[in-house]
Amino acid sequence: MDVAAHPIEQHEAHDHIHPAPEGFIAKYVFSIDHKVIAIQYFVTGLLFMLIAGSFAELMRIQLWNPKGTFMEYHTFNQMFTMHGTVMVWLVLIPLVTGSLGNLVMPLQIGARDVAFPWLNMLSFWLIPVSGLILFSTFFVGAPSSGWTEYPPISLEQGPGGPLWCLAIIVVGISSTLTGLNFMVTIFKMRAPGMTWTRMPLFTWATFATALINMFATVALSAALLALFFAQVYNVPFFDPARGGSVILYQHMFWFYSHPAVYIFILPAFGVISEVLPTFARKTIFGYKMIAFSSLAIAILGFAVWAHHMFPGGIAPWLQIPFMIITYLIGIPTGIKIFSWMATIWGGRIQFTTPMLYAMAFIGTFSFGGITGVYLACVPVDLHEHGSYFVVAHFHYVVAGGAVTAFFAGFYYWFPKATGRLLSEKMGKVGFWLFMAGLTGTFLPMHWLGLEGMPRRYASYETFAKAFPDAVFWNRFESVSSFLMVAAIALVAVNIIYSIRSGRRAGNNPWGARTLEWMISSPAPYYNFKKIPIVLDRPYDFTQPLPYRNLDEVTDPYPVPSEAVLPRNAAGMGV
Amino acid sequence: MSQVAPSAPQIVTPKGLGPGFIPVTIVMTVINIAVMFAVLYLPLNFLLPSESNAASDSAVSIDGLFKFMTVFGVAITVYVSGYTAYFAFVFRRRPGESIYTVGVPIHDAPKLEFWWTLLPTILLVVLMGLTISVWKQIQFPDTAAALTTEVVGHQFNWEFRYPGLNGSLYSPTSEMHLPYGKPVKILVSSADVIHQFWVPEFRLKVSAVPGMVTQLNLTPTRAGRFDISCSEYCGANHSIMQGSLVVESPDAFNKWLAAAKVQVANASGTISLAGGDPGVGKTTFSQKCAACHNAGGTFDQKIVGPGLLHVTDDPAHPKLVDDKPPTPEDIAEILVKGYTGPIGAMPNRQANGLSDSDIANLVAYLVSLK
Amino acid sequence: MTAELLERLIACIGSLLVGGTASWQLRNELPLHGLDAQVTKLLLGLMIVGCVLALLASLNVLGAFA
Amino acid sequence: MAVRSVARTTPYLEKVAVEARYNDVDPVYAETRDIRLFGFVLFLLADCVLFGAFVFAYLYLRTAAPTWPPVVDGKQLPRLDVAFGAMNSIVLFGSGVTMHFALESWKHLKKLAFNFWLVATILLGIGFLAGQAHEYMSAQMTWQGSTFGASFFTLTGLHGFHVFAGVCFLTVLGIQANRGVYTGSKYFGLVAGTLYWHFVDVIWVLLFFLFYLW
Repeated sequence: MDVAAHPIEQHEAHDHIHPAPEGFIAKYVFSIDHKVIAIQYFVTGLLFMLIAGSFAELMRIQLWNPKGTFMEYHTFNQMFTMHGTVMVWLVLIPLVTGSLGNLVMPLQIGARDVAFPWLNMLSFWLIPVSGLILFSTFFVGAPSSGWTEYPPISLEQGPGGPLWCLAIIVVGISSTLTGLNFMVTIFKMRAPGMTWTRMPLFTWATFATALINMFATVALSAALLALFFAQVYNVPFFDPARGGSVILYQHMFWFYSHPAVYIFILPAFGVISEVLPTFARKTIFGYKMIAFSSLAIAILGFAVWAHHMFPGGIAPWLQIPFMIITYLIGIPTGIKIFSWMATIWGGRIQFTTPMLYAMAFIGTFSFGGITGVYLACVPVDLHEHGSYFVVAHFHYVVAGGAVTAFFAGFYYWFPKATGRLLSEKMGKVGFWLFMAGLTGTFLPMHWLGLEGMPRRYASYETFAKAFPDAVFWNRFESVSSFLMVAAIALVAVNIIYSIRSGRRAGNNPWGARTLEWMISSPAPYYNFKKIPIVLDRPYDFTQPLPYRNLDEVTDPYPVPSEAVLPRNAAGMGV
Repeated sequence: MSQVAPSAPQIVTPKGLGPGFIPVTIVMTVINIAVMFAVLYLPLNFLLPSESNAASDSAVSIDGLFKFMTVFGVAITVYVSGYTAYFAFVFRRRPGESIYTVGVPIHDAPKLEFWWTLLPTILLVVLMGLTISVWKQIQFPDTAAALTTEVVGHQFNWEFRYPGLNGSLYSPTSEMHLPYGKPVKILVSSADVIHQFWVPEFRLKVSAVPGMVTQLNLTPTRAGRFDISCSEYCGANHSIMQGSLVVESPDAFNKWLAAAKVQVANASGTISLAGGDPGVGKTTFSQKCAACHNAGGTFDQKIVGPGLLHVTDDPAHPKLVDDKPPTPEDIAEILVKGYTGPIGAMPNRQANGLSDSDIANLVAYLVSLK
Repeated sequence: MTAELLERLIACIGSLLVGGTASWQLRNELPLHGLDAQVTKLLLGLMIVGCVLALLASLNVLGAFA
Repeated sequence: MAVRSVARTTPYLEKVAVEARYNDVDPVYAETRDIRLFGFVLFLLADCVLFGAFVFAYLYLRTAAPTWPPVVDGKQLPRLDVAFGAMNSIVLFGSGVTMHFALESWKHLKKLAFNFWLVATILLGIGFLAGQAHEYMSAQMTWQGSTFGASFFTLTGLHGFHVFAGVCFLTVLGIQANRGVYTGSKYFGLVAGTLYWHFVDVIWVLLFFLFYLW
């Protein structure tokens, strides 16, 4: 390709750069800049995480004593309902897709913003609105029937129920719009030369996520609209006495909510695929397999929903196809995990905080994935469904998978968002605290569930009589869960400390090779003065950078700045 | 970036698969084989209740599937995390190494990728085969059921019905009885919301769905007493919705059934409210109800539940919270069944520990309040 | 003339008219390319199907329940 | 708020821009239009899922019911009035045809014809809504009474809401067009309006078949 003669360079590209907005409100509140919106998502998500996390801690205090006397059963039920709701819709979706996706994806494809910046702002502002609606339910009696809100139990909870529906429909609109926005951005706004197979893997993952966001989330809105009508107007969709079916809701709900877990986990896969090559100083192994397996997971994810309903309500013959498709998801997931292992094989690994999180992810996530195969297996699921085994499984996938990967991405891209590095020391202490907390809290839940402890129990006296060990393990979990609180508190401290006195990052502190590191940190308002030209995939560390037309003079072989390299041999400790 | 870049990065090529790869692999394989033997031959009662002394025929085959998955699941976990940790250690950046050092640029290894796609696929296909055979045995058993029983979920207790018993056999301490050695069919339904009937020792559960009848087919294999829990969230007192199941010899079961028939024939079914003593009721109220209800307050003077001074004569609330007229019988019904609704939840008589005479006394006391 | 007959008559004549015009529009649209034209072709085609359904319904071929 | 330009950033947009320059069209507009068009089509696809979910619910309830229309209080509900439904459908389909003519007129710079066809579309749209109102009033079932009523009123209500939104959308487009917002080469708003209106028609094809003919 004759680069010098590329048509792009014949034009003055800066003629379309708009000046950055002036004034606090336009700059930081109603900003249409994807980088500012990403930070807004992050702050809101972290705030909601503190709230939902404190619900979880209240639950763990309740379960200290098998009699469960710390709070009323009804309050406990509200706690787990709100914990689930807030964590899924107001923490994970804003943090993983909203924050990381918004910050990184446009930079990685060499775009100046997302396709519809104004819509992007709207998507963000719907999140706090939804949060307000959701928390207002505490004044009228918060919903108490679990984050799944199965009718008929969810029909009898007063005004909290419809408000809950409204709040989640608002989040649904927000994430549909985000999905649409990202989809158009990735389809239409990639830098010249960036073909599909030259796209960075995080962008691939964001693309697969956008697909789910767009199509599954609308189905959720429909399900909740139907539930809203049933709650407020007594419409008989879910009333067996008038020909309705309570199972119908579960079909409609899980058609979204199974893909929903892929909304958190696919971007997580993307983060891992970025972090591992950078710190292993080695090209990603099996680029195409990783990229296409994201798509495969997204598409298969639409056809597995009924595995949440095995123990009752669906025809027995229907269990088998859903089981088989669920098993099949194990194959692309396995390919990803093996490819990541092959990526770090033969590298020169630097144990920075993001790398620690990324490597821990391989272990915790594959463990969570394997317990998922147990739950997909119909006969075994007949034992495990609705037990603490399920709780353990999805917390391993969500906390051990999505949140762990989010932290990897957070430590990795924080310098790009703020221009400062986070403290590695606090980061590593936080990492070990988080991992200890994660294991201590969720690992014992596996055997508690297998022994017969059902989930959503405010007290477990009968179970504790049959299995006296249960008291010990529940207390062990309660103590461990506070380690995770400490880890997240440490993240907050780290942010405050580093924003004020963290080390300056420079353009490319990690020596990474994707486009976002080719511009200054924090990224300028217009991202790229000149739109870069992409000649190849970014990941081969033995080749010079495959970019032309960059704004800044860049070392053809990017290297980490000495300052971020760990001093001691292994660097895994502090 | 003050350093001048050398013309190309320095590539470090590992020797073979890495130093110590084979010993590490051997260690992990030994661990896996040990785990395999432990899973297959040691009693797993700490993990699966009464694994070594199975309580139902399905439990044996479901445990078999569980063990199959555990053997391979543990192996995959050990290899994945083990190799990740090993690679991390062996291929770590050495202190003082040039920052231009990079790893070997291997993009693909088609043979390796082929195998790591094929092997999990084969494993999953085998698992599918095993699963389907077990599933078939559970869902469509060969032998016809010798006994059909019914279970009905209520907020918050289980009701058990047996053939030949007119109506239900249903009392606060009621138990489910099953004979061992005979195939039974349990038909499960619900009177209000979704519940889930779970006996962990049987390894089986099924949802009690309003408007539907679901079923469980199994053969209990040994005598014993087991807990039945509700494992689908069903309301405020979900966590105390327990029942117990007694599996006994067919003879003992028949004896129990005959006695139960007599008991049902004799039971009147309703609580006699005549003879309730308001004075005794007041004492009972202060012990069991006063924590949540204010006997001297109007409806809106709540503690947790509404005040009960004008329970029968409040013009603002001419009906009870369940929309029924405030007759003594309907007050008694709330005491028996409890209440869940927009204004909160009240436990039922089992949870509150109310006997028939307690209820009669309480109703007499509440009706006397003006 | 009952109201139903009138309705059927309007539906019958209308569906022929609308279906015919839509088919003519679709034919004019066929050589065009671009995303909007492709989507328009699909939607016009489905609308013609709708006209056929309405025609059959008006003639009591479809939706004729005892 | 202005959408920040994404001029000449992608292989796609580059092609669009080159074609635009060749055809003497503003390249920045051509790119913006390309992006908005793609986004709008995706929006319509997502909207399909909304209807799809409720159609799924309808099919689920219908196949689960022992008889259809279902029995309420011992009486089987009557069928909907097919003749009226067919007539009302033709009103809506006719509005699709007139909307297409409106866009074609605009493309050929015939402003008077455009206004005529657009007003015809809006009137036909209102006519359809009036027909729906009549259908609702004369319906012998209620939203609460049966699953037939629940699905019918929810789905057609949702569709009616879309028609209503479309009528508002087209009215705004008409005002904008007459105020000179659109020109002979820049009229994406009208294209979007036409696509949306066709989409609403096509959704009705499905609903008409499901509720009246099947």
